[in-house]
Amino acid sequence: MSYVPNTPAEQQAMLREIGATTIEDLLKPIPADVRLQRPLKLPAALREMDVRRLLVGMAEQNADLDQYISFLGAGSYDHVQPSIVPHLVKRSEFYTSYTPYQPEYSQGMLQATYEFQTLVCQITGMDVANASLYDGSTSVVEAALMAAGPGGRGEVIVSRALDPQYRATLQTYARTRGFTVREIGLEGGITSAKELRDALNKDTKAVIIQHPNFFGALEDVHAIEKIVHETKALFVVTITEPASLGSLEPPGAYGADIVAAEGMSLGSPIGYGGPALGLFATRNEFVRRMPGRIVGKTVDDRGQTGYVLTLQTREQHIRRERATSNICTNQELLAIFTTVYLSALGKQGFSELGSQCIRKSHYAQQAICALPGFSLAFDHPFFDEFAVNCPIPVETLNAELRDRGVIGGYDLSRDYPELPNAALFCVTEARTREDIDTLVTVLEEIVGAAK
Amino acid sequence: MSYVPNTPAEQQAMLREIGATTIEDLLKPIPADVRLQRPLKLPAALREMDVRRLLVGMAEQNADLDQYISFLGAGSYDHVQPSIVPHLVKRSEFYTSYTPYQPEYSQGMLQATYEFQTLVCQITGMDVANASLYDGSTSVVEAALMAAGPGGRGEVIVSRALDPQYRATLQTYARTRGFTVREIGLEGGITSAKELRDALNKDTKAVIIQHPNFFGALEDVHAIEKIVHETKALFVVTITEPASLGSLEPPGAYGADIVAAEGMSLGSPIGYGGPALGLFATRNEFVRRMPGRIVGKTVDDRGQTGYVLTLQTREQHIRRERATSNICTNQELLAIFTTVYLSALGKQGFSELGSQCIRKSHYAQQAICALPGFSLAFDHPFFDEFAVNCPIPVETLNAELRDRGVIGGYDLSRDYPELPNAALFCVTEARTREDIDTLVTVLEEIVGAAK
Amino acid sequence: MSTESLIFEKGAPGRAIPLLPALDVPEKPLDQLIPASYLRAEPAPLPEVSEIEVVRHYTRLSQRNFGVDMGFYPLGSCTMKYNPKINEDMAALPGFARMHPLVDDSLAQGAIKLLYELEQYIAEITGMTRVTLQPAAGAHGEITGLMIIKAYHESRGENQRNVVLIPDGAHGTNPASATLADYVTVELKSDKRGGVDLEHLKTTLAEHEGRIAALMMTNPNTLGLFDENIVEIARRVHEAGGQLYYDGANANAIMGITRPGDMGFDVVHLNLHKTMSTPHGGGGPGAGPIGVAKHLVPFLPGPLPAKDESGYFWEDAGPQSIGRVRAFHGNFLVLVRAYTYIRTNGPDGLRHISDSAVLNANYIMRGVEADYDLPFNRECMHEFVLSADRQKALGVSALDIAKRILDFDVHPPTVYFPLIVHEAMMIEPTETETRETLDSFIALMRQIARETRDEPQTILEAPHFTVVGRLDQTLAARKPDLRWNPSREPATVS
Amino acid sequence: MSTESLIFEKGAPGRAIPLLPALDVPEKPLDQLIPASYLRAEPAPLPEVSEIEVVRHYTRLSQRNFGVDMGFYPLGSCTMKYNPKINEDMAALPGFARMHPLVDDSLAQGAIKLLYELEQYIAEITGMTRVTLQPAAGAHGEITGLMIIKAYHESRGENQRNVVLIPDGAHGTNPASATLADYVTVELKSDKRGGVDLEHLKTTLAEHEGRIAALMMTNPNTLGLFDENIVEIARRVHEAGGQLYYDGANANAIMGITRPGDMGFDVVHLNLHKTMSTPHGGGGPGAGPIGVAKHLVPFLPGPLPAKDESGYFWEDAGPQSIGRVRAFHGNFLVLVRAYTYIRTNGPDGLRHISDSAVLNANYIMRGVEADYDLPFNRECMHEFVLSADRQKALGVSALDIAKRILDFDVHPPTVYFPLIVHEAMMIEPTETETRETLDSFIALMRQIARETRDEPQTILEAPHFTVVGRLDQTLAARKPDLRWNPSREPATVS
Ligand SMILES: Cc1ncc(COP(=O)(O)O)c(C=O)c1O
Ligand SMILES: Cc1ncc(COP(=O)(O)O)c(C=O)c1O
Repeated sequence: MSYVPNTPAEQQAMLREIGATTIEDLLKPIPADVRLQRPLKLPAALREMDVRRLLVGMAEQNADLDQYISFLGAGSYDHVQPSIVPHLVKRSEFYTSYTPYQPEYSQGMLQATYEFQTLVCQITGMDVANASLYDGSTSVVEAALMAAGPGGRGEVIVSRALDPQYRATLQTYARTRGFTVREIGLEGGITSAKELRDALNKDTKAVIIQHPNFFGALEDVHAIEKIVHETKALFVVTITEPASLGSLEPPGAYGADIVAAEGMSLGSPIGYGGPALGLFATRNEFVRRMPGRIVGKTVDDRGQTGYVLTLQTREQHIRRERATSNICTNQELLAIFTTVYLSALGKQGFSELGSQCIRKSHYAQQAICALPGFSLAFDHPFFDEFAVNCPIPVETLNAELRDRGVIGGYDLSRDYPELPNAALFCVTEARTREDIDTLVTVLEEIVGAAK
Repeated sequence: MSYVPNTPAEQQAMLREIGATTIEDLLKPIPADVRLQRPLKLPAALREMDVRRLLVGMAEQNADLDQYISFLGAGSYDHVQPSIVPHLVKRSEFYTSYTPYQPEYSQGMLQATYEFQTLVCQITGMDVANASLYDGSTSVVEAALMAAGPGGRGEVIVSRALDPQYRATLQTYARTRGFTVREIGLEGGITSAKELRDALNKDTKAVIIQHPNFFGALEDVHAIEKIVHETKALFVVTITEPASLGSLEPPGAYGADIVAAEGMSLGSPIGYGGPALGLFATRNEFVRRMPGRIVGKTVDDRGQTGYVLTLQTREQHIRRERATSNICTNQELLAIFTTVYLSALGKQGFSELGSQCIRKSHYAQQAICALPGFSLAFDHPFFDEFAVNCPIPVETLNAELRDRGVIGGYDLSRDYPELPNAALFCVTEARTREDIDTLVTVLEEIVGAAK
Repeated sequence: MSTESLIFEKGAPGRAIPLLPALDVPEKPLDQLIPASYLRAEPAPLPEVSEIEVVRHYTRLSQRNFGVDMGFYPLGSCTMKYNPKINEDMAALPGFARMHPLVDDSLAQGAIKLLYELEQYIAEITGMTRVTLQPAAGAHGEITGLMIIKAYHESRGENQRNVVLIPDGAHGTNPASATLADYVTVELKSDKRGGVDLEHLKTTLAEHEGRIAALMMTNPNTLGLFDENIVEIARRVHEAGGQLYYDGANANAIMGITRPGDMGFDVVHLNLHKTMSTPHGGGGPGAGPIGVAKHLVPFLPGPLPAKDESGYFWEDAGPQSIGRVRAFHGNFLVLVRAYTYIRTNGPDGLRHISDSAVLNANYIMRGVEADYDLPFNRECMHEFVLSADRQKALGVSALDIAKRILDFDVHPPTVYFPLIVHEAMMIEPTETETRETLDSFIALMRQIARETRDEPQTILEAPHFTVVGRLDQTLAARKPDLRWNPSREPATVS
Repeated sequence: MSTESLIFEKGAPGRAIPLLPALDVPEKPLDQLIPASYLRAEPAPLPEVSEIEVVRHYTRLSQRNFGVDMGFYPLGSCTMKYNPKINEDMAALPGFARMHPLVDDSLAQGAIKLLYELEQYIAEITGMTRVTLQPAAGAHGEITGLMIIKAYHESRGENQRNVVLIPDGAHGTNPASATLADYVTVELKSDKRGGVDLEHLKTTLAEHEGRIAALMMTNPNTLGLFDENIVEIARRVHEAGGQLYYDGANANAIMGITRPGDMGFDVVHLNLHKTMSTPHGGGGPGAGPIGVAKHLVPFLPGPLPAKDESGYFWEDAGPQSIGRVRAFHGNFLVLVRAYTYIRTNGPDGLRHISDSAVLNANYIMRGVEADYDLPFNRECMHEFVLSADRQKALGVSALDIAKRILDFDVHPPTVYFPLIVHEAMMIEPTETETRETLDSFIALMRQIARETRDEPQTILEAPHFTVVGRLDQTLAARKPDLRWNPSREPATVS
């Protein structure tokens, strides 16, 4: 089907009006030798109901988190989405609008974004935040670039407990941009303070750690901060599980210079990992070096409060090759998801979010580790994820779980050969006690049968 | 959970402000002996996610029409709902508003209703329509009441091929109101013209037929009209399958005085039969006798076009015991579903709707009746439903179909003992050829196995 | 905001949105399938528009409408509370929204269970024995209840009972329903406290001795006042052989506090679109289930949801049933919302709702009483009625005040109802409003009272900021223009 | 419409919406589970609001925003076409929206198949060999493409290539991306026909001999003009050892008509949020997949969707891959929308889209050319650029004209871009607009031209009917107020 309203007859009339006979007349500037001389080789058009049937069929071939009981986290977290969130965000005034370059027509989006920036500051304890970046991994990249400065050289230190996909992404950019990424190792599941101290040098532009880290473990952030700030390097804190901010000390309180985080689990659909939501917050002194769009409050010619895109001279459409970043389209609508979500959860709800995750994950951890053959891989405080050494290979275990409608923990051996049998279980408030008990029963069954 | 925003502390402060101490102080007028001295015996409150789980679980215990291949019609029809329809109708400006008694705040709803009235006229060929009644069956009741007039006595003739539930509803009201309902029999699946002629008498206030009738068969509407209008009785045409108006001659063209129809299949969800949408249209001369709300066009004090509720002196809130009907709340939002649906389908689409139903149902009928043991119950033109005599009891047949994911035709023996083995199959544009072929294959299988 | 033309004035010949699935059976000529004489000569003259036109048109129309989601809506007697979004989501689940009403009970276990339980919840909330969920709205409940009462009297050979007593403050549906049930309406006067005048009740009962079929009333009544004499009223009507019908439009005041059944009512309807917050949808759909006392159970319409060891099923009504009052099972998706709402709130939540609704109403009443007449100055329940008599004397009517309120993103109260109060303004804040909203409404009402004295013209010319100004109702009724007509207004599409 | 305060200024201490499920495991003290030193001292200072407050606030904010669903949005370079609702529905299916990105491939067969096929469709539409769907937007595609180009040159030992040529009309992301890739940008001049100046290209290539890494360009370019010399340009750049990057922001002009691959480009991005109508969401999310020619395939980021006899799976990238450019699989739900759109339109539909987009742009161009300067007067493609130079001479700037347009429920064109046109106004109607809309826009532009002459003040004071007037941008940048702060503005809640 077609969304072109004008009929062939109308198009003919329009052509006539402008002195043309066919649309081909308008395409004259295109040289014949680059014209496509055949139709595109694509499946024929489908009508709405037929396309719906097709897509519904494809969707049914995927495991959705309402049908499977999932304990996967590892960078993507299943939290409850309150009903009002999509009802409000999916109002077409929001999602069919463009970047708010005409503020008089965009006060809704602009004000909501100003609120978003504030909310990000409120949960992270930072001074200032931008209007979003692509995702957590590219937020980390932007943090490194900001730390490296316009020259873009030098070295960035990352913890081996930073999400492997984030490390990979950073490597990709570093290689092109020309800075070095040095990885420091772990000690008992958290970043080695000793290695960090040894690695720091005068070229170190930033130290990037994740908290809670990829294993769910809580880093010794105060100690790290002290070490980092003995140098001129910036202390970058990455968060992939922002629900942790409901309970954990915020990075602003322990001296982070930049928070580069993934925010999609705060109200947006999990959507096979995307669209995601890069959060980026920093201290006031860095505001003019921040990447990405920023909304500011101002007044109009009638004296009313209003909101505009501001500090645009940092951005590519003004500063071009000297911009702080090349980002243009960001993840605005997801920022609105998060804005409505955090507002709705509010002070009590966000705090409860954190504590429910802690309580449920610890309930699960204790039950799992009470099973013969299962034990914590690291004896370290964690938020809602924990690595467990399993008596059989995680791949085998997970295949068995799958057959029973359960999606098991992430197989850490995929990224950490040093952890050949460890599964990373994640338990949020979205899992019920019954879900957890089912997991434990089923694990017992599987391992029993394997003997 | 609770939707009361004010906290206990705030409520205390408010009480103080008005000189009360507790809410009990405000409840003093209620005599102690009628006070409920215990909490209500209801299940304890659930939080949103928990109530969601509960309801999702209950919903999954029902057969939904996307999971089963259904050939049920018999008064409720499964048509395609275009995606834009719910997107537009579910805008909260529409569904969280009340009856538009303050027109300045309700122009959206009022204008859409004016469009609805027009669209109902356009598809039925009638002069004027109201803003909706409860459902098709109560529309028929209102038609009878309107025909009977304020006195409310006399006789109403109905065809035995009028939906049995409609006949039952009419009987209920007639008994209370004090008019007689006389049923006339069938000849080859349609209303007997002879019986009709014999039944008509000076007390006959209305003749009510359904077209297509309950068996899907097309009535000889011109002949009936002539017979009816030889008397003073009003000719009431009932339509339960409004998609038929895409292809069939409209009642306005064959002399109907009132059209009393069910409109929910025009864009509203099928929803286990409700909320439904009573359509009511008539001729200009009856406008001041019409039941229900009506929107009219007018001008405002600035000379602009605007819309208001009008002819309210017919209605209960003005005329009280002398109102034309007791209806107040109607089915407004469903009228908007239909408005958007008919506008979107438009001239071509609505015509295509009718012809697709005809072609698919006839394709199915021919394939089914080609199976040994199956034959048309009546040899009469039909729209998208047809009665088939089956070689085994319909109940047995349907139970077998169910096990194979198919919902079979309606068992006519439930209402028509004279049709002990007839199933009423309905095939709309929402069934694919593959669906139909599956039905035929499965029918063959079942009947083969039964031998 | 600019005006919006009619959908019929949009589009152009030949425009269409191919929304149906592609035809996948042979495209035989229609007249080979159905004789041409049955077919339309021409397609129905519907709009010819593109998708973007439809989307913009109805989006813009929505923006010309005000709902609870936009702001305060203290429309008395209508209980315009917040409509929870979760209820909308539950009603949209395919397992509810995509069910055919005639499927075998084995394929509808979740739905019948829901209705079975909802019936029980409503019975408990109202204090009645059993409930029918068929009625589509309050007025439909009323006529259903009266039909039951009539069948009951007839079953006792008391066919002569033809009088229904209705207080003078009653809603119009009450007398209209009585007429529809072929009853004669007799009006009961209100006394000075705003309740049923007991003396008048007595004399009326005496006057119509042997012919009393029923009394219909709300309690709290339409003044928002609880009639303390309810037990005596009930006793007297029962003694006179009448039945008591409870119009539940005001049930938001009483959940968990008192029950119509305990007050002595024999039939009760609830407007679920009010009390249980299934949204009002711009005028509907609602649901008006009725509960009845034990002696009336045999007369209920059927079928009713039932349960045995093998599961849930629809049970046909018995021989005394009045029969169906509509096709199928009631406004099912509305009932799903009500069920969700009751489960979400639970017993304490429902009680808290009523408590809070009462508090909010009293709070506003006390905030505005200095500036407006309060004909019945005592504790109100969930709503109260002011009179603008004082303002009227200065040339400003209740209608004018309503129009002025429109200037402030607030929906006006119900005006000119109940009929027994001059220049009535009926204010029902509901429990879902914040204290800030109540305070700003009080401030607004006071401001308008001031304006009445200081600058009445501002009020008389209101509203100033709405998409249209005051509309000519007389013209609309005198020259009814009830549909668009191509001949009168050609769709001028270039 | 009145103003709307911030969410932080609403609510009251203690208000909360208990949205999470009830806790069903033992409620142990947190510090028994995690040492207190890791925990927050205080809850995050988030709003304390009720559900109705949140709903009303964001509903009202939405009403203070303009989108394609409200009206015409001819914002050049942005392709603000109608966003089909079916695409939104498909992206909301639980089988897509509720998928974890790390599930085993066996549990993601539908998703991987969709991405596998979408990759093929994009390859076919652009004329490239393979595609990565990872980039989140156009600019992300650009940097990804440049990283690939860089890796390619390095694989051939040509590390010295560090110059990227960019036409002077290019979008800001192009040079910004080049910098990010550690390249030096050299600007190419446009010639009188609005295309790349061939002479300048030649001299620039010569000047930077051996150091040319790439040329980035759009075609049609940002003037909406198709550069007829594209084959020669490509040949010359290739001869100089450079690669050609196609910025696909303007691909709505060319689907089924011509393909970047056939023009000689080596890397191409598409902005799916433009061409494929996945909505722009007020600024994002988008998707910027890139396609590459055969020789660049080994450098693509991975993993890529693949297929064998046992089904679909994610295939790791080879040793030459640049590596990931983000976590997970791209903006998946955006890709679902694009897939739906392509399947809905089919090959003929996509071609018809581009044809119609070109027609609509030319139609407006011819309608307004008498009143405004048209710096390049020849057939345009899907958009064109006017200059308000003539109006500027009378004291009315392109910005003023944009502000005046706001008074008519129409979104203004892009202004002041491209930089090479004075007082530029870039108009892109898209294919989804009716002739009536185009005609009324032409009439509006003419009216404004008239007003410029007759009543410039009306324009200079515009907008008149928006919720806010012109905003003080200078103040915003000079004294940045980028977040609400309790100390500065206490939430005055009574
Ligand atoms: C007091 C009263 N009774 C009855 C009704 C009628 O209810 P419904 O509109 O649901 O038919 C109303 C509706 O406004 C009412 O306020
Ligand atoms: C010509 C051109 N190139 C590149 C871009 C950047 O694309 P994106 O915003 O998707 O990053 C744009 C966006 O407006 C554009 O118009």
